[in-house]
Amino acid sequence: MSVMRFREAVRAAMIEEMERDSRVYLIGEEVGHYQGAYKVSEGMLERFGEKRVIDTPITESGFTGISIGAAMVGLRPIVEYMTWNFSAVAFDQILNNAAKLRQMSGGQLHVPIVFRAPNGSAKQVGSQHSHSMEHFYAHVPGLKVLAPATPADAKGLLKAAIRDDDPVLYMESETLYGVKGEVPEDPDFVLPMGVANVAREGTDVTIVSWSRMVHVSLEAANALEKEGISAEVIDLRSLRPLDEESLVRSVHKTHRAIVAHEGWPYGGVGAEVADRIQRLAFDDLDAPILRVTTRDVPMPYNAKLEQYVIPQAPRIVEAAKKVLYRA
Amino acid sequence: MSVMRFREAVRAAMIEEMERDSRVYLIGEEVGHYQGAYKVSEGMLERFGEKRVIDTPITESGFTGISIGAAMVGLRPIVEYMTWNFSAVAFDQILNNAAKLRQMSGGQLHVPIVFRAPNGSAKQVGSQHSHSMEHFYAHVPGLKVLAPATPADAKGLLKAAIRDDDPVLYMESETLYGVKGEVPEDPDFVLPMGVANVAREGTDVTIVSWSRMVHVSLEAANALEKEGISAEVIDLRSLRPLDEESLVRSVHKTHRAIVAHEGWPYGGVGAEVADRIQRLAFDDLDAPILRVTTRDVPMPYNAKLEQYVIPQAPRIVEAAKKVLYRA
Amino acid sequence: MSTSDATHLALYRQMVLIRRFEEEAARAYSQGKIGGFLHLYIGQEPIAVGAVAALQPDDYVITTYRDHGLALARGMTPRAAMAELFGKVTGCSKGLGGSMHFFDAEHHMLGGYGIVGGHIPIAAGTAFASKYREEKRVSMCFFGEGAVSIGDFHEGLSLAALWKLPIVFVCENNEYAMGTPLSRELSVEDVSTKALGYGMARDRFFADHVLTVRDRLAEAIERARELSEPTLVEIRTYRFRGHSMSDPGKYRTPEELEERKKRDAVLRSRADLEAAGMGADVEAAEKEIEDIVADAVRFAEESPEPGPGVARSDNV
Amino acid sequence: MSTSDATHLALYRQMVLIRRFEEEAARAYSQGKIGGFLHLYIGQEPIAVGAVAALQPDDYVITTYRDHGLALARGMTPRAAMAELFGKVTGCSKGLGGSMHFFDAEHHMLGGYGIVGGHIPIAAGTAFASKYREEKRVSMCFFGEGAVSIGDFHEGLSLAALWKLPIVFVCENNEYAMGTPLSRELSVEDVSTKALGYGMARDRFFADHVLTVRDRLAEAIERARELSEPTLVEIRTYRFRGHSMSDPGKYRTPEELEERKKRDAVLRSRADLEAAGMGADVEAAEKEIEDIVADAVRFAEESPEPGPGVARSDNV
Ligand SMILES: Cc1ncc(C[n+]2csc(CCOP(=O)(O)OP(=O)(O)O)c2C)c(N)n1
Ligand SMILES: Cc1ncc(C[n+]2csc(CCOP(=O)(O)OP(=O)(O)O)c2C)c(N)n1
Ligand SMILES: [Mg+2]
Ligand SMILES: [Mg+2]
Repeated sequence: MSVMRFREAVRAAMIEEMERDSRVYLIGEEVGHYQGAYKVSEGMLERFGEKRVIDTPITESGFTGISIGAAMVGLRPIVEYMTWNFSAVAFDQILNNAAKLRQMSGGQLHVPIVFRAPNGSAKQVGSQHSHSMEHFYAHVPGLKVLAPATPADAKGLLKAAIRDDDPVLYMESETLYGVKGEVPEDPDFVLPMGVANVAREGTDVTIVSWSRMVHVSLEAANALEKEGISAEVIDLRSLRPLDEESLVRSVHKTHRAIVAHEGWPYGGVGAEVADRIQRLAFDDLDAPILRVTTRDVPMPYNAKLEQYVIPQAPRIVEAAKKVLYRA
Repeated sequence: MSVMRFREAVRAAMIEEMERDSRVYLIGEEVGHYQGAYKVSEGMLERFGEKRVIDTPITESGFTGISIGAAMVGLRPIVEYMTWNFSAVAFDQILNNAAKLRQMSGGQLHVPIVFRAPNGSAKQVGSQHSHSMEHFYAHVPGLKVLAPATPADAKGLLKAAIRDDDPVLYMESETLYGVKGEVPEDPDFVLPMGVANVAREGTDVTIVSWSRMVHVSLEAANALEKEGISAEVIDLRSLRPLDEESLVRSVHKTHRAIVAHEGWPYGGVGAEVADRIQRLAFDDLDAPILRVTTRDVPMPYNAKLEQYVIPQAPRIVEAAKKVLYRA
Repeated sequence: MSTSDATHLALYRQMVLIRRFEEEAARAYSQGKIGGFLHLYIGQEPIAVGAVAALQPDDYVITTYRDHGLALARGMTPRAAMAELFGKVTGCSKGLGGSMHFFDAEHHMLGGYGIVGGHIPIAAGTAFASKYREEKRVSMCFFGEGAVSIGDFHEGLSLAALWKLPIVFVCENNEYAMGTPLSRELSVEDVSTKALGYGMARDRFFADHVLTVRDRLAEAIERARELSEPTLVEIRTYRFRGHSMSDPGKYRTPEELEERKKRDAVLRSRADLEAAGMGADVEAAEKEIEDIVADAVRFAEESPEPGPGVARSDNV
Repeated sequence: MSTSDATHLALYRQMVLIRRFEEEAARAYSQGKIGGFLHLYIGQEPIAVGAVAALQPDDYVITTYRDHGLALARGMTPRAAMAELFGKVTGCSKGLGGSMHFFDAEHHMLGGYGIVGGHIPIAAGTAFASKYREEKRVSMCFFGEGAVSIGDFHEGLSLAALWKLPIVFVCENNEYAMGTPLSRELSVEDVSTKALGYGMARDRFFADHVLTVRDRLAEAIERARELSEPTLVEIRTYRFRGHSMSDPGKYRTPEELEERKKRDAVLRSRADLEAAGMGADVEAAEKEIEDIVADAVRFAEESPEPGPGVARSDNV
């Protein structure tokens, strides 16, 4: 075990896998000479050279397509978007090519590729730079979507993603990059996809969350504890595949559930989680499932409004009390 | 009242609004000289000339952006995609510009624009041409999303969309274009957005649906009737805004609900509907809400497999029986 | 028979195979045995056939939804091709892809793609991989002139030029994108001029003869293979059928069509071969093709359909 | 003072306003009074100022996230601009937009946009509207050279050329896209050559003097206004600050930066004006600008923040 920051864990996963397999390379805007817009790839150009750490012009659709093509014939690219927001101009490539090639070729081709980037709100970066893109991508069969909350999960899941033979979308968070945690050093520390983690055990209410919001949910759980409410926090880690069993197990115990996530309320991963719980644990539920989400507006720039729009611990606390009929 | 086909109702709405307001025009691939890839705009070039019925090169992002720009300064474009599938290459324009401009300009600008196209499965057009794109777009605040099932609704809602001062996405269906129905002739026949329609009254189970799937749901309701089960079919018509009240009212009566739609099961409009019902009518529910969706795979080309993947009436019947614990 | 005559005969045979295959496909389509979209390549055969003749077997090729010609030229069996159109599990893509999505990994035919322009960066990516692995392998990407205005064309070419990728971009300019004529598609009808802004080599010629196509493309292929530099090649051509089977084709006159059919490169090769005294060989080849195509149709008809398990994306 | 001297003085004053405004913004940013991204225009002032001098007041202008210069040149009040940076409800976009999303509908400044290239078709759309309405109005669209490789650049220019839209595309080539130098961005560093493939008029020059910018752009503007034809203009320039406030700028040497600062067009105009005997006027203008900027900061600090109701998309 060693203590590292989230950004270092991501970097360590990439470096280890690139050392292990020469088909793996990193491509994206400013990943090389600039050392990464958020310094995730710091030092990697020096270590692996321009052949394997590749700076691109601003051509998200182009370098996404190029990477899909390269993956199709045997390379294993890691594609970094400066942020997930910019993947919107590459949406068609991900939807129509990365996700579909295995099936529409009758299994002749497959696309071992990882797309990764910071996701969700940063700080006051405004309307066009604050998207939670997992809600679009998790909808699509043929894609896997991961969203770790801790450095250890970041490393173990990224290694799993890189070793996977199909496209994996991996969501980081600018506001998580500095978070520290213990991380196993075993070069074969690979976590399975589709397995949630109980971030905190509890008995009264289940809070389902992922990525940065796990920490906010834990903050809410602490606050709830002071009021005598024991909250269980489930860190999904993997959004697609989704660990239904962990959800059912937890709700079976608590009888109440909340989904807390960044991103707009309509549809998306949060609605899916709510739907699965009501469908698979209907008889266990003592209250409707509530969701605490980014409010239904484009992200405002003003700092206070931004905080108002993004889910905060007090909103989770309030929702928890509501499902416990203590509001 | 006159009887017309769905495609004619769409055309009539466009023609009437273009007659009424010279700022309204139609733009897209093959809308003019070719008379529309699906003949929706037949005769319109002759009637309005090249200035207002505009053929474009294959540049979905370009002509979407151009139309947003034109709308921003006062025109009122109707943008036709050959099918909604191709909007994926214009995704960023819709997400980041059409949806956001009103808010991010502090209300100085707004974008009166309609995007319309056939959506969902056609017949054996395969993996890249069979998307149900409403599931992506309904997620986004700043967009309205309509999906009518009948010629009358097609006309009344499209007129509403064209008269609206903000972006409206309007979903047609290739397999609906030939459907006939009575359509009011009043040039001011405009339907409100956000109001669902009870397509069939019933007491035992609510089937929520939209667009083409309303007809499949009605087929299922007929089959259920033969087995002594009275199904209510709610035709949402408007996906965003979503008519929660109609859902609650129906479930209050039936205590059981199914959502039947094209598009993949993970997230999307169906999950949102399920989430709203469980949240707003929790105490009314006697069974979990079930969803009948396109199966979780890219669309296969083979005809039988395609039918297997797309929701059919028997699957709805089966789900209805399940929520009635009669399976 | 001289080597070059034998080669020409072989290429003629390929062109006839494509034409007859597609004529039978069109017939099956009108009988309802094939569904969805069916975009025929008839009229454009010298391009795929000439191109493949200039390529090495392990070079990568990739194209649009109008993909039967390239697949067959590249060596896909007519059986696998026809069965795919019929949606059978014996089809090249197990009946999941259909006409627009032919794939033949064994022959490095990396697919037919339905989104205009989307496969252009993908093709560049295959060239990127060859360069990464230091192979002397060339990629060739085919697309219509309708694709030239779309973003992915530009991004694919921009990156290929910047990174000097070993690829040949072949624009099959058949003068129409569906019903839209060149004049309403592009401000400059000479597609090859787009290369100027990328500092990319370019070429431009008519597909009047399969040997012309082969020889001119050979230059671009050599540039890719030896110098690792991309080329944009515009080949002027014409499609004799509608955009797809459902296209009534009202945007062009019968006269125009007849005029262009006179330049049919298949007839041209036939005439050349006959003039070279190979009339009997030509007829033998044609006869053989008839049998092959008939066999393909029979095979497709008799093949089983894929079962539900095949549709699962993790199970193909 | 001659008319032309008076004009030059006015343009100098605009450039100084932008520079001093941004210097104060940078200071406020480091004090934590401004959040998010802040992309400064310092070094590029002659472009926005020269451009606006050549335009009519009701022509449309539109630009990227690096938008303070254009907004101020166009007539946005420094108060509204600074208040926006401070996230105040008195800001041009009510504090919802921030630095990257300045809008001033009254002055036909149609925004600052955060997605590279995305605003290029939008700008073409404003020109489309002018043509549709048969107005003699011109649109001018600004973007960095980093935008030239992206799809929307290509689609916007393709359609503007095909439909002969009254627009001037101004590429502010400051040699870097974030940390990426020209040589790793484009295979042909002369951006204006991209016009060739669209058959579009083009121009290319250095922004060494605000009057050069004005006069050269005037030609393109006239082409748009009188002939309804687009032009691609590449203006070479340099930014004196980092890409945004968080950019350490390690990708260029201090020597390079110092060298380029010697060509600062603001200093150049100042020297010209002094040489023309207007030293006193220059100083008076500078003094006035100090007061205006200080007032803007004070106004921004004292203004109220937007309340939750303002964030609702249907309520702005
Ligand atoms: C992005 C996108 N937009 C629209 C379409 C619909 N479409 C399919 S083929 C076609 C015309 C293409 O013309 P061209 O590129 O010249 O190729 P050709 O069919 O002539 O071979 C169009 C508009 C599509 N498949 N993809
Ligand atoms: C589609 C997209 N990709 C990436 C980014 C991140 N980004 C913002 S500005 C920038 C560099 C732009 O450089 P250039 O166009 O030269 O403009 P400059 O900043 O030099 O004015 C990048 C990569 C973005 N905003 N949009
Ligand atoms: Mg064509
Ligand atoms: Mg730049």
